[in-house]
Amino acid sequence: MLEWIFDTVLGLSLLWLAWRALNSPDLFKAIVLFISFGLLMALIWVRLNAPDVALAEAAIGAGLTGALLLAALARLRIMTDRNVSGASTHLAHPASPAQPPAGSRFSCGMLILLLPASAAGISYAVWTLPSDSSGLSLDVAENLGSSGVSNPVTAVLLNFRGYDTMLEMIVLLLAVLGIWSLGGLSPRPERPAAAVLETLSRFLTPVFILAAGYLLWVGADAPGGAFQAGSVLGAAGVLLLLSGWHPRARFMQWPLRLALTAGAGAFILLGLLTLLFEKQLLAYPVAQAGRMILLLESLATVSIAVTLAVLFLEVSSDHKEKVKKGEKE
Amino acid sequence: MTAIDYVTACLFILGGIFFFAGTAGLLRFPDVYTRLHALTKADNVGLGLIVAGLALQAESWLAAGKLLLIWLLVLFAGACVAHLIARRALRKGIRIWME
Amino acid sequence: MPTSLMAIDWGVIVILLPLSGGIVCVLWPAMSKPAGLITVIGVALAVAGLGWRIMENGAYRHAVGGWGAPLGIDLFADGLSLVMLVMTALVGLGISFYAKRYFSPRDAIRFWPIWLFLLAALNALFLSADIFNLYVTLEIIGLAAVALTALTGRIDALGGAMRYLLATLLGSLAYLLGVALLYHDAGSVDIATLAQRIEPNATVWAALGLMSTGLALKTALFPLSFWLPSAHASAPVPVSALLSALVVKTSFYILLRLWLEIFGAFAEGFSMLLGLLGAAAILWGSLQALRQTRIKLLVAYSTVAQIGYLFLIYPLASANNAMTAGIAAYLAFSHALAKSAMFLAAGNLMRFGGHDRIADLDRAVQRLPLTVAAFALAGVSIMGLPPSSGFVGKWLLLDAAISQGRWDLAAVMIIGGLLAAGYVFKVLGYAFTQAEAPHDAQAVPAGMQWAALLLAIGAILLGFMAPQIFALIHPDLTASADGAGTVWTA
Amino acid sequence: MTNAFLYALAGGGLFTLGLHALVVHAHLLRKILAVNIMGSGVFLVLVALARRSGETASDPVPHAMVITGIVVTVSATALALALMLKLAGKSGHTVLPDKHSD
Repeated sequence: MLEWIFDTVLGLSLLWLAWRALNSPDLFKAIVLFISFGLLMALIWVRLNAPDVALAEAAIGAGLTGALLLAALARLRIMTDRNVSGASTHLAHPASPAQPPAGSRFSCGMLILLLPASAAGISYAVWTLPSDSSGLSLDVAENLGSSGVSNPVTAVLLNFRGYDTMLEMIVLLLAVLGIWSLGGLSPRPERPAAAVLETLSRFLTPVFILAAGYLLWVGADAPGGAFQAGSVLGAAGVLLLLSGWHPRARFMQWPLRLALTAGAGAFILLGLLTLLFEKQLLAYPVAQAGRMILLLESLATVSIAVTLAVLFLEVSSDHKEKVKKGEKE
Repeated sequence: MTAIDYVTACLFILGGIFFFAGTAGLLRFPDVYTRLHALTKADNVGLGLIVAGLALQAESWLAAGKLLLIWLLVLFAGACVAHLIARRALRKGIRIWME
Repeated sequence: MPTSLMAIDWGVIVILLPLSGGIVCVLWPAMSKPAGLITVIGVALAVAGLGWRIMENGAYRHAVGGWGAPLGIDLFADGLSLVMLVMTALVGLGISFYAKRYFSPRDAIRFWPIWLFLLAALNALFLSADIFNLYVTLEIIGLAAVALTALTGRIDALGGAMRYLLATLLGSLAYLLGVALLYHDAGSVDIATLAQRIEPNATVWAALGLMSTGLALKTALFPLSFWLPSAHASAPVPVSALLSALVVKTSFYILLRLWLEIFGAFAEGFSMLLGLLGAAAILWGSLQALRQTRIKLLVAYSTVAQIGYLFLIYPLASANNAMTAGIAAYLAFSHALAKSAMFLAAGNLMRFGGHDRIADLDRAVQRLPLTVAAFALAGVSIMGLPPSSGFVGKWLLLDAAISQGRWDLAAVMIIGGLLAAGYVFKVLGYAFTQAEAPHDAQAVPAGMQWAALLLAIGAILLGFMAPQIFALIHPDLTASADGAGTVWTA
Repeated sequence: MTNAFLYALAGGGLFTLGLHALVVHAHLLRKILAVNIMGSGVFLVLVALARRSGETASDPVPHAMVITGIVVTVSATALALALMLKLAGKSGHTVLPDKHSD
């Protein structure tokens, strides 16, 4: 009974937070509410016995996404201050919530009509599911022994469905390439950071690195792994960037590109090797599986961390110069 | 329930009271500085009590050590962030509430 | 052929090669163009190798990681996948050679890695037999397509890309929710396993609705096509061609695959709805295309209309899987060739005139005969005139509609053809006449003209290849083997 | 019938809330938030339903899928934010431009 009450309260507060995050008039408030929403999600993942997801959600879903959103909002506000005249004063403020453009109003109307129906449909579909399916958990348990790791989630991510993870590394890389194709790297404006922030980042960076290494190592048989470790390391990068550190220009060329592609490249190379020797894409020999997974995960961690930090750097960096350059074209 | 369980329960309840007080302060205090004060001070103690309660239940010294580490990190981060928020608020010219 | 070639697993190469090429482009940006071209040619050869293997040994299956479905992910290719892969390889080749001349060095560095990753994801999608893996490939395709759309950085491109990104994310999420429901209903994400286990119940219906809606949004089926014209018209020309020719086909292919293997057995009423929307798309898209004054918007709206033809398959051929797959793949292939040729030709006309106003084309036919010929040949296929592939595909559809007594759909197809003739001749007409204010013309590299013309010729030649295409597809499907053959020869 | 169903239903609710916000709000930042919340809803359905039979051992496959999904979502969010900033810098608006403005 107590569990039911607890879960109901948690579920309802999740919905309430989502509603507030989506509809509170102040964008800053909305983002902060969204971050709390992410943390509540992490709590719910723990409730659902999914600690790996909880770690990923807290670090990426709430932490890094939140940082990205706040950085973007800050950029919008700076743009607003810069062009005080004209229409752009409301960039960061939803003062003109504005009707959707007339062209899509028809489809908007249709969607709003469909909303209650779809909500009811999804709920009914969820409600009537037979409660006896165990999914693939039995298959996973049966083959866990030959996967090279004992954490089933890592086994699925890096071995049983490692091909998905390979493509996933490409998704991360594409996000960076996509943002670069919008206008390349531009130097971050020099901003004196608070002394405390500097101390904080100086003290925390080794802790972050230690925690990332721990998560990576422990991921083989306990909650953790490349994505969690990478996002913790990425968070360290974000903190360093926030405290005014910026990488030297020579690191921004090929060392950066190497780090970005390390994970995907390792997957592809290993894929080619396994194809050559095992006749099967990403089929690790059982004796070597543990080592190969650790190698893949280490390189993936580097890539994930650097990618996330670069994404933050790009969203938070000054786009003023690029805009000027763009106008000349 | 053993005696240790009772101690843990007491620590949890005490911690809960501190969290409640901190949240009440966040909601009811008049300006950003006093709110920060309530939040950091009360929550740090609350978390400390909860961590102490959990540490009593921990299976090994290592687990208890990790719990303690979490508390220290939260203390550190909380203090820094509270400072940063207060600094920013001062820069923005938010007045300190005086009765 | 030597046995050493037989031993190579071409299906995996088709995916790994463009991925490696993309990585090389990221690591050595200066090498982007040659690396990209070599990769695209290599992919075309690998697809040929895979095709040869499929024709020798039948359908291709590769258990990634050696686990096999349902625990692992399977790569799977039958005739339908093969036709799609060949389509991707050929159109990709044509567009790559066009892009080689089109982009400035600065843009080329940005274009090639993203295009190679997009190519890898297209191949991976057509080779996938796993609905969650399909979601990941869809996301790669979506992000890559959006990034390519925004490449110019102009306001209209940025707006189009933003709208496209939100639409494609919404579509993916609806699809993923459907995947979640199917997984929990049947305990697998492998299409073949699902096909055995799925029984129609409320959950399956909800999954069907969500997945179809999400995929229809990504395919830009009317009225979910609101995002397409702005994105396809504002992107750089080779990208527009890629989006219209290949990217919208991916979500259509998934829907078709799900329909053939899983949902088709029980969702007849729903296929009626898809058919009606397809008919509406033909009429609305064609009318909009006719109204446009800018050439790329015209071609983009033509895509909306031509997508409608693809969806007419659902109500017409739901009885016969082989015929459905055959006609759908054939129409998609035909449209991919014709529409890429049309966009590339439109790009040449725009570069030559320095503008995109149809009314000011100013005797393009004399100055760019190859390009105008490409546009005209592509137009022949889009209109559905013999002997083009567009004619064969639409004739098969028309035949099915008439034999099933669906005069309403037959009428829509004929009206759609007439409207298509209207908008194609609108462009051609202005290309023959002198503009009121004659202007200087800029040179268009011959490579760009030939790329467009060769694709257009491909669209015509495909008309003569129909028996081969249908022979490729139907032996692998369960339905009666003679269905497609008789219909096609009729 | 277990309380995991509650979370699956909440997931469905989040999906609908997000869809609603995606349609009615014009500001791009809100649309991006809405997509994120819809994603969380889908992930919740995916994981919660795996626990509906109430067994202690949970199915790791949906967990892995959700981790994949979270990473995809953050990539898409970053690209969307960069596009939004670029668009705002050029056009001075943070809403989608009218479709047919040239």
